[in-house]
Amino acid sequence: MSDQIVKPYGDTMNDGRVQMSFTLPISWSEAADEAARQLVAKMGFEEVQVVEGRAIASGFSFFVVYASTPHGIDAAAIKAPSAKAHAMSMDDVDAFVRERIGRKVRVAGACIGTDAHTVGIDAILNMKGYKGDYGLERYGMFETMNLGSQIAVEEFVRIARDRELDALLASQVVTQKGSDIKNFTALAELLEAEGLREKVVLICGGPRVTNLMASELGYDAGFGRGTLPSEVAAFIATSMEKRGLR
Amino acid sequence: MSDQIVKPYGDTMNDGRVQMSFTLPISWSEAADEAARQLVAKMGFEEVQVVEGRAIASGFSFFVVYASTPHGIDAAAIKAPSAKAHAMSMDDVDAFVRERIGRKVRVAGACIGTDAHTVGIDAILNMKGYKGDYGLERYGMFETMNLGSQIAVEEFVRIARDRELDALLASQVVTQKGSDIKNFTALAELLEAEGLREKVVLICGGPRVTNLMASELGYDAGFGRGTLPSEVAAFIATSMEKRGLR
Amino acid sequence: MELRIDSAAVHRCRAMAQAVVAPVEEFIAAHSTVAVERSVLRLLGVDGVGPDEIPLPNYIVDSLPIEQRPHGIALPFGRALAQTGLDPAALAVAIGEGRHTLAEFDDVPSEAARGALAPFVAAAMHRIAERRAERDERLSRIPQLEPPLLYVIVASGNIYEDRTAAVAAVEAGAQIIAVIRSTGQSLLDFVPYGPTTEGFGGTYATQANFTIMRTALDEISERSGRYVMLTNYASGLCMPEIASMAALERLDMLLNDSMYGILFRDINMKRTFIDQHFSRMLNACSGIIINTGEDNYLTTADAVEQAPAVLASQFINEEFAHRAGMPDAQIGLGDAYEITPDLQDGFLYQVAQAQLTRQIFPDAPLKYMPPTKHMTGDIFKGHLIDALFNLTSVMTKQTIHLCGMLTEAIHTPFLGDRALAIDNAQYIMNTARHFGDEIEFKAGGRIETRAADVLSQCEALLARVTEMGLMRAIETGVFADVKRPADGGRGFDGVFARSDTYFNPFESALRQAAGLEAVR
Amino acid sequence: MELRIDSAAVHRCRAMAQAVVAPVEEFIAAHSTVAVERSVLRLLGVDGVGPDEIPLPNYIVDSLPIEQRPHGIALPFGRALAQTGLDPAALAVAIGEGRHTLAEFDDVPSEAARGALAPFVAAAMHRIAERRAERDERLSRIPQLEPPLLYVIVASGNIYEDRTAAVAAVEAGAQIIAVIRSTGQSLLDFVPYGPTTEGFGGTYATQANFTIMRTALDEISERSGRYVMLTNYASGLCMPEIASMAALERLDMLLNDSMYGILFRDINMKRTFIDQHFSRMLNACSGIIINTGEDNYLTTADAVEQAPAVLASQFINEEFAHRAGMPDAQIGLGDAYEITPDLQDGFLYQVAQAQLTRQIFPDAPLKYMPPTKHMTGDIFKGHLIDALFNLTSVMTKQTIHLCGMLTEAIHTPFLGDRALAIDNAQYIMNTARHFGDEIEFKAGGRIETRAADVLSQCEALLARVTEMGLMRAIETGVFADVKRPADGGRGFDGVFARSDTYFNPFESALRQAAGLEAVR
Ligand code: B12
Ligand code: B12
Ligand SMILES: Cc1ncc(COP(=O)(O)O)c(C=O)c1O
Ligand SMILES: Cc1ncc(COP(=O)(O)O)c(C=O)c1O
Repeated sequence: MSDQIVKPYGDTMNDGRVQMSFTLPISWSEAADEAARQLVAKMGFEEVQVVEGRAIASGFSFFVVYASTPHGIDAAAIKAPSAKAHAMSMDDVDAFVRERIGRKVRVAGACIGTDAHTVGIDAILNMKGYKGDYGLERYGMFETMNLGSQIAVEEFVRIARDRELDALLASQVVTQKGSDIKNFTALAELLEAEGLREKVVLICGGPRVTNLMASELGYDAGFGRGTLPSEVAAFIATSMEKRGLR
Repeated sequence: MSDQIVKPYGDTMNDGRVQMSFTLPISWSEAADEAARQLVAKMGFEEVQVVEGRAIASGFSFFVVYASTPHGIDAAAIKAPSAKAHAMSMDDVDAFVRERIGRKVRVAGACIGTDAHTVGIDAILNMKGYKGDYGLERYGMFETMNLGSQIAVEEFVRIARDRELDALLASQVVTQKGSDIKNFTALAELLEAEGLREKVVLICGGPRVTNLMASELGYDAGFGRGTLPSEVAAFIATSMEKRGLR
Repeated sequence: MELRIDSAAVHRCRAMAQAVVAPVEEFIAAHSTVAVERSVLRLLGVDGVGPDEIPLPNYIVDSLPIEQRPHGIALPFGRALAQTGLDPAALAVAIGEGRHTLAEFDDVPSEAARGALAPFVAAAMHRIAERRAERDERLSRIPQLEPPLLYVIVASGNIYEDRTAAVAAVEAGAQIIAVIRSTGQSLLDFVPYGPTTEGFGGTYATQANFTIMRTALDEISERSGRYVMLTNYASGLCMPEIASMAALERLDMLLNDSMYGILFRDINMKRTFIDQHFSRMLNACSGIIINTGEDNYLTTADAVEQAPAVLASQFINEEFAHRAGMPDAQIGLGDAYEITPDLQDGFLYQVAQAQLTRQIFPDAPLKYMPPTKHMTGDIFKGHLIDALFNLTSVMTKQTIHLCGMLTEAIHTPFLGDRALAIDNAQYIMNTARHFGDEIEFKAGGRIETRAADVLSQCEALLARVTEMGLMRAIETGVFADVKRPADGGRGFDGVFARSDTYFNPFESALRQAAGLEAVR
Repeated sequence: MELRIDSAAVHRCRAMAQAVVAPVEEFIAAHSTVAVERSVLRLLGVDGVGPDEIPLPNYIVDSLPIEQRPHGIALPFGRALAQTGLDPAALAVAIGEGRHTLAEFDDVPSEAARGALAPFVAAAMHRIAERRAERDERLSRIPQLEPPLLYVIVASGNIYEDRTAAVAAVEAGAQIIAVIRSTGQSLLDFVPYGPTTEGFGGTYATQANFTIMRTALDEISERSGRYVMLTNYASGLCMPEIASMAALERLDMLLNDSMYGILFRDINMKRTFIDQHFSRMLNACSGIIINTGEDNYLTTADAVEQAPAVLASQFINEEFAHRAGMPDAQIGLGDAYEITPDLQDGFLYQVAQAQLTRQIFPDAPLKYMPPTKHMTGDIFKGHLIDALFNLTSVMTKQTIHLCGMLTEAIHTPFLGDRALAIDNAQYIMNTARHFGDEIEFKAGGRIETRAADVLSQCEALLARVTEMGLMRAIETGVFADVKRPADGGRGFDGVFARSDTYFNPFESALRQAAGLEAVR
């Protein structure tokens, strides 16, 4: 094993210890504990310890297991650059836009599809901002629209065309049955089909979003949990400059 | 998949959902989350969601993951009979011994090896008992010795011979570095070597003990967490009767 | 454990809530909505779907020419009953199949219509009373455990998986089961029909689904020797219809708020006020406990700042409920444990708020909602926040206790999550059972001061609302920073002014049952 | 948040503890042990190992003919110093290598021996004072955060993995690090030597390991801007030796109990009493806070029943400590959160006990141990029990707070477990920081009644002990139901009566430093 490969760490390098819990649809008995042990062994774990097993309802048992995985990962080789690379304050961003773009940037954000979780996108857009970091509405060089919740992608694209948006911010919080991926993909494809994709900075966000996933979906950036407005603003500004969107 | 095969149950039959947590010896970044995701995928899980990832120290990150396992287990086929099968009260056991054995049963218990965790074996032996269930010392038809802690297996076997014990109760609570298995095995082998194995009921116990493991180690029974004294007494009495140890 | 609170201020707040609600009630008395009318049909016995799967109550109300709406659906339907001799269910099917139209019977005298309706109205009222009596009988035979009553949600989208989950939760110790509705049902202007297995983040509220769950819960109630309550949502565009279905299916609780739909679902305010009133009269009569939605102020905005708005809304909800004939014992006012876990002494603030609510509404079965907004993927931390919520609840003697899930930020609850959540509540509430009885608050300390601040800010807020009037206050964004125009939002087209001959037989029956004065 | 307690009863308990300890102190003054003598050598500068890896202090003390032991090791060693002109370290090596024996120097006059010892005694006392001053300087420059001080253990068996774990824990917020010792070290009648990487359930306490950890913690203290304390165990057969090593390596705390070894390790009681006394004089002088072991009563027997024994032991430990010249600020009396989680109102009992201890020993840096016995493989439940322990600690203002691990029933802590444990404590102690300041106990309620019961039962227990004498009481099983004969148990052969010419230069120096009267 190369020394770049890392394994889970319990109390000793490379011990591979992992904690697990799950429910099985079987009644509890000592045999159920053994079933849990064999199941985890089948998953490829070693030194499996079923440390808790008990009935939580008739026909259902709950287990807590500790076990060692033989697998490791070359963490250093993983490429997943963050969209948050550029740390800039609100004033820095405004100055940057003023100098390098030379005009106000037009941004709109929305919860797309049937998603009504606006708190996250509001945190990015509203004056008040998030954790002491002002939202985009407060930026002197941004013209910010908050379209709110349950915005169909068609509607969002129409607004992008009508208002000549520079940046689109799409939020998805509900992820059940892959609805987030579906909606994000639909937005990117429709923009492409309408010939608008090259003209805008396309950004997605939400608690389960990663920048890597965003780029796989054809977005310029993706922002996950704990995002601050200034991180998004900095990305928009630098990316417009880089792509010559003036 | 046969319908005997069960998989972990999140909120729908066969969804295979499992919760995991572990530490990786790497600094946190979005790439670390991705490393965790890929690692869990390498373990063979599907629909991997890294729901929490954060630095817990320089060079260490902690993750919480939900994922689906494709593996299932035929729980009904698992044979792991419990040693607790015979439910008898103290009075039942005493009556049983009086009638079927016809004399007092000689029992000794000990924490073997360097283990000093006597609370568990005391719970089985002491008058007072455990969770309202009296200990073996209180049984009219048992002659009970509590040898205490850190008893070498040689010592235990010597006492078994000298006192003509009918049943040996060995306890192991510390399991680090497999010390429990080592000590249990040594006891079973020494009894065999001394020609005593056939003459005694050999029982082990401790929080990580299972009856299955006990039988693999050549014990008559193994008792795990939550054992009550009467369960052990019932096993000793019925097993002596079955084996004709009179 | 009592806070010294300014009871004169509480008194003033109640008086202001009365002043706020009185003009709205006048407005309500002069109007009705399509949902109220559909609910009348449902109570008469109309159910099922007609052409294009349109529920018959919708089909029939929509078939009424718009200029006839102001008189209400009861008289036209009663005319048809009188003339055809059919019972309401059969008549509805006949209309759905095009075999009759309401217009055919325009000439039948009102008196005949009223006469034809009377036995069905009486039957419905009798049925409601029966179901209520049935609940009382069960509750006295297999009573629930002491509050806080553990309440969990099921939300798989499939009523049969929900049933499995509900039974498992009851075995683990749950005393109340809520079936979360599918996303967006609150915006449907009809109630779906039949058992459903495909919902999104929840399961459709249908009468068939109510029956399936009620049956399963009755069965497990008997097995476990404790009555298990069933909860659903009389919120959104079908408040009164769901309230009538719930009455007939013996649900025990309904989410039902006088302003939630307006603020958080952009439903027209007039529609909401009218609908909540009729639905609450029904709930009052059915013995159903309502759960109000003040927790939503705390999840959408800062919980420390929104505390006065929560209290103000509780006063308003209380007043609306009283005016619908609802006794305090059925008014489950909402609150939630939503202050950020990072705030120093946040726990003290939560205790202050919970105890304040407890003392101001001593007879209300308070509904205490768990931490949600600040829950993260760190399930271990989340379990702790839930533990302090559980502690606060038992200390301050909350009544209806929604168990927090350690996976709140991740997915709708797994079966195992629910078991851990119930374990958490049971452990904390047992080990600290009488803690609240054994302590007192330091006079003028942080906890009392916080409670006093919340109360006085609430008073100021209510004063502003009294001055402007409730509708205007909502228009200007006084609540939750949300502005809603009086004639905007969804469902406004279903609101209409009553004519002089408007007739709703259940209105009078319900008012009478509740001991309220007759309208006009 | 004050309990109304019977201060006269507290007064009587203290008086009884004095009466119990006084005769034991007389016994101590007339005896010494091999461990005390080895400790004298260590303080003089003897270290390292001789033949068969036997530590030189052991080798030299054991080389003294048994009939000479009553005079102590100092004079014979001093004679050799005087005659050889070597320093203690070099002399010890020479003896170890067989180049000298103590017997060679029998004729050297005592005065010369005393003279030769004096500068090394002074140097040792100076060194101890210096290390203490160094701690004071660091603490004033980079002070710790407010108590409860978060304390975690490291226990990998390998001092280098322990170091990694310790640094990680400090980064997460730990203020005190304890290196748990390898199983069975307490029963070794010598202190292992050098850095060690193979321990069992813990890491050997050696001077080299102390240095490695102290260096790492000093470094991270500077980086994090808070002084981090280091803890080990002066328990077992080498109490005084570990206390001297700890003084020299600037440890900040030591587990050290006047009865723990007797009851829970079957170490001879006389040996223990003598050893604890000398080790405590050293600790007093080094500014080291001791941690007593009352928590062990609660893990081995029922926690509700053992509460009075815990309190009695605290009084006795306090009295022993005072007689070793230890100020209250260094007496870290032990207690633990060990009541079964299934007991209704168990939390109230825990609060009662913790607050009672806090009030009776207002200046002691109380050491509060986490739940262990009732922790199970259900880590989720375990995390909650730890949370209520954390809450009790911050409410009752405990000082030294051992963080409970959610994996207590499973393995010695993983790095991630420690992070979760610290998170737990930080969350609870921040969100409920001033909760204890804001509440009062109801007079005569469950909490006060429990506290009063514990105190009165403790008084009864101490009365029994006073009557019998401490040694007899232990023989008859008054404490923890464990019976130990006065002349049984391990290490009894290392106890001896002092002759009239017994000399221990550190005893006088330490007594003087502590302002105690000279012996005899
Ligand atoms: C508040 C809340 C609600 C409120 C929403 C109010 C509102 N106006 O937003 C109400 C009560 C209305 C609600 C309703 C529902 N909810 Co909800 N809700 C939550 C809750 C508790 C908090 C979400 C939140 O506000 N987080 C705080 C914000 C600040 O965090 P955030 O969204 O992650 O945003 C940050 C980043 O992600 C990022 N970000 C987010 N978007 C974007 C976009 C861009 C462009 C960028 C750059 C960054 C960015 O920046 C933000 C700041 O850092 C979560 C549980 C939880 N703790 O997460 C459940 C949760 C999200 N809800 C859930 C569900 C199922 C529902 C319902 C379907 C339930 C139902 N059947 O009624 C409905 C659906 C409504 C709908 N149509 O979407 C589930 C989703 C499950 C899943 N994974 O799919 C959750 C996880 C709860 C649960 N365990 O069941 N909910
Ligand atoms: C109390 C305790 C101690 C006490 C023991 C006092 C005593 N006289 O027993 C003291 C403080 C002395 C102690 C010391 C140590 N302990 Co310890 N201790 C515990 C603790 C907290 C509780 C154990 C207990 O009493 N459980 C209650 C009893 C009733 O349960 P039980 O033992 O499972 O017994 C039941 C069944 O298993 C069964 N059973 C048990 N034995 C037998 C035998 C038979 C024949 C039968 C039929 C049934 C049976 O019946 C019982 C009743 O149902 C556990 C953590 C935990 N919560 O489990 C750690 C724990 C066991 N200790 C541990 C360690 C590492 C140590 C030390 C090495 C620490 C150190 N470096 O000093 C020392 C080692 C001492 C030694 N030489 O063994 C680890 C073990 C890790 C591992 N898996 O190997 C644990 C898990 C803590 C931890 N997380 O680090 N410990
Ligand atoms: C009063 C009330 N109704 C309904 C709901 C559920 O949301 P929906 O509007 O999607 O039915 C809530 C949720 O918080 C609520 O508080
Ligand atoms: C005072 C004291 N010393 C020592 C120990 C550690 O055990 P050991 O005797 O194995 O060193 C404890 C543990 O609880 C203790 O309380």
